[in-house]
Amino acid sequence: MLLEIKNLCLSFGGLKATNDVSIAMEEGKVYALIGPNGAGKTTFFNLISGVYKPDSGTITFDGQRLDGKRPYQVNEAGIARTYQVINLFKKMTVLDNVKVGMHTKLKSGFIQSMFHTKSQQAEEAAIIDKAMDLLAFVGLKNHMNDLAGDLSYGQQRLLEIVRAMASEPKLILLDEPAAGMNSTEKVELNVLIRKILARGITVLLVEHDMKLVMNIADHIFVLNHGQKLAEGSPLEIQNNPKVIEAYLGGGAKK
Amino acid sequence: MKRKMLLVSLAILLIASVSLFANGSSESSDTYVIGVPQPLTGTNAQPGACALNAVKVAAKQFNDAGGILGKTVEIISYDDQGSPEESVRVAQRLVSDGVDAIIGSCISSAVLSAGQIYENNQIPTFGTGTSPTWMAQGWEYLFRACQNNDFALPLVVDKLTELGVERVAIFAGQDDAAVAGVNTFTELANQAGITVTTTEYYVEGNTDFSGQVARIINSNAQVVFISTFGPTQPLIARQLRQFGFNGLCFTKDIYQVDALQVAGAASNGIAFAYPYLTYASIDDCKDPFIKQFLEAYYEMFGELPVSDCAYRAYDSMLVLKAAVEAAGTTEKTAVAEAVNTLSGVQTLAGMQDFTYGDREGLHSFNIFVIDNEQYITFDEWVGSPLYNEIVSQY
Amino acid sequence: MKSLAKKQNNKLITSIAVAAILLLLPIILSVTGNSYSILVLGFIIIYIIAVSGLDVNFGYCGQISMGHAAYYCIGAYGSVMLHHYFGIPVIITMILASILAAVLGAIVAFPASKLVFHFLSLSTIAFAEIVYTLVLNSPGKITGNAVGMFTDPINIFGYTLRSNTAFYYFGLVVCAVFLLVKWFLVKSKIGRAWIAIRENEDAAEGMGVNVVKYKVMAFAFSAFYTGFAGAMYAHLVNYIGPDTFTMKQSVMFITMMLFGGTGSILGPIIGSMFILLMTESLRVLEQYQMLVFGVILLAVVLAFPGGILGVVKDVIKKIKLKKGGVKNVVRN
Amino acid sequence: MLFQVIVSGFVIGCVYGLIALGYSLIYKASGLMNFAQGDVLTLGCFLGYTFYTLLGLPYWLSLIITAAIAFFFGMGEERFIIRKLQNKNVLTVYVVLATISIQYILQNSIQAIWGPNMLSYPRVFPWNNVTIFGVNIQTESVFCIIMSFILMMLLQVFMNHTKFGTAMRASALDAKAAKACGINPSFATGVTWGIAAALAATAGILLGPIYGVFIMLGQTIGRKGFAAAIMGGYGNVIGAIVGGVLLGLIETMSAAYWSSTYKDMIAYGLLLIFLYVKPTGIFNEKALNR
Repeated sequence: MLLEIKNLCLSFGGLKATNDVSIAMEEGKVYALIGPNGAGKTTFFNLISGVYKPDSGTITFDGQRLDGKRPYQVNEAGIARTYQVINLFKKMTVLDNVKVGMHTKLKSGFIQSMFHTKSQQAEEAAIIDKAMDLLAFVGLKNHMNDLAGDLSYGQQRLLEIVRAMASEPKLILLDEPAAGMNSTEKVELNVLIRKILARGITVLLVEHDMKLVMNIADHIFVLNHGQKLAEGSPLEIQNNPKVIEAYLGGGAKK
Repeated sequence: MKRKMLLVSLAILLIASVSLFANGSSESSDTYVIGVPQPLTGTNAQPGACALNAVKVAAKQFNDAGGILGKTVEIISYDDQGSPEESVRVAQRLVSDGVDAIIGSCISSAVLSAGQIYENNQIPTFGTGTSPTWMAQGWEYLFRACQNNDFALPLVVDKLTELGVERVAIFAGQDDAAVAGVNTFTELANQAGITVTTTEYYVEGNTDFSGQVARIINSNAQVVFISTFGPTQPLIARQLRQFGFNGLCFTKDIYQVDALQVAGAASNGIAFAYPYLTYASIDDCKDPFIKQFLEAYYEMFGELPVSDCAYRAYDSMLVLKAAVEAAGTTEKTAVAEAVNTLSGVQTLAGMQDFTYGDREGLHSFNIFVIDNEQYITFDEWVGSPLYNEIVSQY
Repeated sequence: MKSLAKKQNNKLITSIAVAAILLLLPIILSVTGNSYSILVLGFIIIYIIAVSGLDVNFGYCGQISMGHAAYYCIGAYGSVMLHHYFGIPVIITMILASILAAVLGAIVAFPASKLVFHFLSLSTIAFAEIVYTLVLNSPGKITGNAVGMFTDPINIFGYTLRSNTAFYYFGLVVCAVFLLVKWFLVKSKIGRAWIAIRENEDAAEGMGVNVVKYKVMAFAFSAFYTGFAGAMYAHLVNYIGPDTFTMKQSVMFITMMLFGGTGSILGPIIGSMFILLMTESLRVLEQYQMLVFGVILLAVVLAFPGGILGVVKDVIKKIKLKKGGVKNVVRN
Repeated sequence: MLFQVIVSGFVIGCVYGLIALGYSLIYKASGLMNFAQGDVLTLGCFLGYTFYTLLGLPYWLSLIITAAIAFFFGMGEERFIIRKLQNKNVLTVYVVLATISIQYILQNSIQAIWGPNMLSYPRVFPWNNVTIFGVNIQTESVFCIIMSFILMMLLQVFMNHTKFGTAMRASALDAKAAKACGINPSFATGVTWGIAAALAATAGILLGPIYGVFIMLGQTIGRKGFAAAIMGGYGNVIGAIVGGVLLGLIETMSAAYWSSTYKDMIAYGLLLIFLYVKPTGIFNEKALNR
């Protein structure tokens, strides 16, 4: 198992935002997390990536306990993420955005950087090639010296993904990557996620676009009211009455 | 368009400053240039501005009478803001301007930081502060034509002993002059067997001293020694009286006439040892020589000097002129040497005598006291109702 | 490729020219007998170092500090006291005092790293007030309290920098080293992490940047620079007193930094130079000096919000555009 | 003695509170910190002196005229400097720099106009002292405390129970939404700045008879007022006064019963601890990044 989450709980005040959720993920697959609005998907993401500390339960990634760790430690452990609202470093160049993504992979410390040592220079030179390679991967190579804030919306979304990939994670968390994209861009995104997978990176995405999810995911988790409602292959989920009911709204039955 | 204009004017300003850089010493044989570094803005603007004005009064008088040794007196003044950092640049600039003598500053930390520069360039300098510290550095070119608090405080302590005072509290600021006053006073009081019950400090800029006053009164002191300067004097006087302290207070140097106006009746019973007084109107002044100065000052500026720094600077000018004339030359080293031979120079503070070898001109002072919101000498005060009321406590 | 070589050539020529001017300046000035201008140059260098440090903290890492006078003070007093009480040679005390400033900076920055703008600025003001009070009322009067302390000139392996000219050359070298180190750092992984924190703290943390660590690092680094500048000041003049290290000084640092432009190498240089030359040339106005200074400052802020550096960059851009030498059309 | 110390603490605390109120209002309206606040206090003190002493107007009239002038000064400051900069979308800190330069200008033009001398303010009330619980208190001090509380109440009512006050709060929260409701947000912001300046000037004219009139009067008070505003919860009306009074009491009490030498250090030290432990202030306002 790459990621194993057991009995995860978190409450804000009296509200149980995440209630006893357990999931397990294997390497090399695309996972999706779905659920109606307010089901606690983003909270769940924030729990995995260390933004929130769980009240109880465990998160084990690659044999390492991650619950209670800070976001940067989660990133160091090999989980990278993107954000629902674009969170780029707007006044940095596209290239530098990617370089920040590589932060944890750079070995030079304060002293080496301060004195601009040979090893530090070599390392810096090396990451430029890697960053260009990544940018070429999403077709942003021509924009590498532009400011991130000057890119179009779709390009900014792509840059977010590339920035996350730069840390060479084993697992990448994509928070609504298709939000605000048109249908052409969505098709491209579909291809891109496949390509990410092909690089050996496991993908977990939160997405509202069911078409995209059913198309791309190998395995789906469904959250509702902070609890895991169901999981299974896209086909199983599509035919799960509980899921259908949750999406149609609990009021229908009464 | 506006931006462009501003940019151009900024550029002009820079060029102007560069041209300033190019100007070297403008030594000319028919002028005698006096540099006046004083705090002209901020907390100590009042004494600084008064000192500068007084120098201008003196310069006008000298020039009207044919100048110093026939040379026209010229004044260059800069704002040292009372800051040790600014004063270094001001001093170096005055040196580059080629001044023949310096009158200032009245802030002792400014004198401390600039003193070495004047010393290295052998410029006769008259400090206008009353702190003992800067004279203790042994600078050969630095003189003083006003009070050294260390010389006046023994008088205060003697008076306290005479009155039979046993317990004194101290209220003090945290500038160099104030702290020096505290140290000297404490030492003298200990020698005289007077107990210092408490020493309370305040931070520059504060206006509420109720905490300090409460401690002073709780310490059961009979007399309060106030070691402050400027706008704090009336504040502490008022707050002491407000809290019910009715005893005698001594200030380290003059309790100025503006403080008297602000504090009003709370000033009664405040005493100090000093060579002269400041006045709210010319008519109050009985000393003919000071009266003459006040009239000249009033004529030039339409107001009277509120701060006694005006007197200090004016006296420094008188001594400087006497020294140049005694030396018979404006050559700096000769002037400095001549200062040490001066005696019997008539100044606002009385006769100044530099032959003691300590580069100080004043060695005797009077004790003044305030009663009925008027200054009188301590001797005149003896026997008055307030005197009897206060002294009977001791 | 040819144009690139030419460009580099031009850069080389420019830097040689600048270096030559900077080296010859005191000689030119001393011909006119003007030791004052050399002193002012010395002060400019001190301020460039101090403000560059502050700029790392604010311009790069986004942490405001309104109490940098505290580190200036620690550098100055630290160096003087170490020399005075332990007889350590001055150049070493300067480094030790700056390290002390950096350590104290880190101690302040650690709990403060969670505070935002106004709250951070208040905590830095509070720290500066505490340092000031301590220097003014040190136990046992070890700082000389209100009387201040006299200082010795800098001594490098037996050679004493007595004149302002000697100090200027020393300062020039130190300043070059400090600016170079700053340049290396901000172009490295460290600098990128700082900018990332400034731009978006959450995202930076998500990218694996230990935000607290890097914030503390920026604060300490910045305190080191300002501390060293303080030590240089202490040994340039021969007396230091507590009155130099008040809020006024902190505000002056900020004014210089913002006037020049933040987040750059050149900004602090321009800012320190402009402000210092301006105040010095306004000195002739006596008591109206600071009033006029305020008016000019306000006019500049209104006309060029973003600092002088922004204007210089705009002008350069325009010239380049006119020449048609720029391939990329600048986005509006 | 204790009672007298407490009253003094209240007086200076109320002044801190009035300044803090100004800081809080400006923060709410424009998200800024105004360096010139303390110097507006000095300006108010000098203006009040001019009207009351030099022109011989009644005290209450001088107070109103001074507050009115300061109000327009504050509005002008916002209209012609602050908003111009904010419209250009500059970094907040550059707007703060503008207020720093206003501070230089104010402080030095006050000196240029009124001169560097300390001026005395005649007594306002015919009786010198009021006796409460057997303790003598200067009448003007009592007046200062009462006025501060009246002003705070008025402001609280104005902000929460009048249409215009609601408009001001709305435009501070969301300028676009306020506009949609027919409120002119820039006018409301201007009025906020005006009120802040008027409060500071009122504090100045209240202080004149107690402390005298001098150029540096507002410097330290301005800085302490900022500290008080943050202590109370930056942006909170009641918090500002509570923070101010608390700071005033801490100061006087620590001077009276601990150490006057380290009085400011104790006050700032407590402030630091307070900031680190409870950065939201006494009346919770958001201060942390997360």
